[in-house]
Amino acid sequence: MDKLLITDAPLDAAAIEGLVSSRERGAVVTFSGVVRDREQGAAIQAIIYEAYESMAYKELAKIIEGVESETGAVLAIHHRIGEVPAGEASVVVCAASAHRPEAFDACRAAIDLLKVDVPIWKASFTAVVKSPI
Amino acid sequence: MDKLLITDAPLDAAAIEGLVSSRERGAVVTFSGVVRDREQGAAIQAIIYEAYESMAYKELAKIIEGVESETGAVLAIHHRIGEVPAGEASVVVCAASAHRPEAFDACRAAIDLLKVDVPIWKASFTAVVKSPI
Amino acid sequence: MKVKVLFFAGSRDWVGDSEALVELPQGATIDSLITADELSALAPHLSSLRFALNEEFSPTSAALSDGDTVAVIPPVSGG
Amino acid sequence: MKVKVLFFAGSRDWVGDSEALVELPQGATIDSLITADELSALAPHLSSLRFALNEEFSPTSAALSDGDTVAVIPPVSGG
Repeated sequence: MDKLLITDAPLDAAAIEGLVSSRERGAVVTFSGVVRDREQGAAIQAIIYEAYESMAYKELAKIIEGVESETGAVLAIHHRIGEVPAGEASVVVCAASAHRPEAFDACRAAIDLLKVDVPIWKASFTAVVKSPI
Repeated sequence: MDKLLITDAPLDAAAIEGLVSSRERGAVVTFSGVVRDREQGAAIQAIIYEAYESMAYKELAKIIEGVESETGAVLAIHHRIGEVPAGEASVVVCAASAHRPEAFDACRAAIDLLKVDVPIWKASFTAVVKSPI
Repeated sequence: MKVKVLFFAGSRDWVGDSEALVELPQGATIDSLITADELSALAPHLSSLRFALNEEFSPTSAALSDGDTVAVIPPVSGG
Repeated sequence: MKVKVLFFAGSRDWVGDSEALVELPQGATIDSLITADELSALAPHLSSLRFALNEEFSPTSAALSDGDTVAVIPPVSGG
């Protein structure tokens, strides 16, 4: 599994942590963005994410490279696209370092940059629909 | 499983995240402290942690209560004691919130406070020993 | 020269298509591309849009070449 | 009155025991407890030690009562 992945499959935070943690990097900080069951005040069942995938890979690679060289931490970023049901993770960012300040800083910087510069969008929502019976 | 636990069993970060994340709290930040294979320059196989357990529970409960009321995030803290092999987690701190700044702040504040005020110690190390053959 | 334009998210809805092939004079920039008929539906939204030239964010003053790909990038909302 | 003293981590090694029962005069404080024979091995390390009275961190000026538990807390290293 690659440190950088855009996939329509469910994300496995433990597996992503395994890509960056090691016996030398004892501080591991993981951010998971989980789809909430409300958006803009309305109940939803899922968010459908779309990506400009080739460019999103390039932007994510720049974030990883920049943040790793700034902090010394090692990063993995996986983003799910397509339909992501409420309660499941749309993104997992994991940073590992020998000491915890660098791991926290790297994880936070990476997700902050992702939210600004990576061409991925919440394309639409699927609403909660009551079944007829 | 309780949000606050001191245990001699291996820690399961995914299960601990499950204690605090929810469909309303979409930002989940997890810190795992993994035992490194070197301490003070020497190769080690494991760290043996000891706790003043009754007081450690009280101090951890104060940290959770204080940080939750300051940030609005929900926290879980599990600390392993006894022998923790290199490569395994000695502590997992998980914070969940509707938005990510509060989750990052809560997770970081909790581990910072834990390292100052919770009566748990690295009691000793077990060294790497070469087998005779 | 011909430039391929990709529309994502809201911009695809406004334009009603996910891509367009636009004929431009030599020396055209992204600024001139924006005035093409095929992109006229973007006009009310220009202040919120960014553009990528061959998969890199680019200022609208960037000069275009035949075969370039320009993507219209509405405010992103990943994460 | 009698006070129970618990020794953890390094303090247990210095004292050579994990706990002690110390007889003290009425009105004794943690400061007076520290001068008891049973705790004399801690003297070189006092500047780095904290004390807990009945499982709460406590200033050394705290007055003790019969049946109290005082814990000697070397610098913690959990996490």
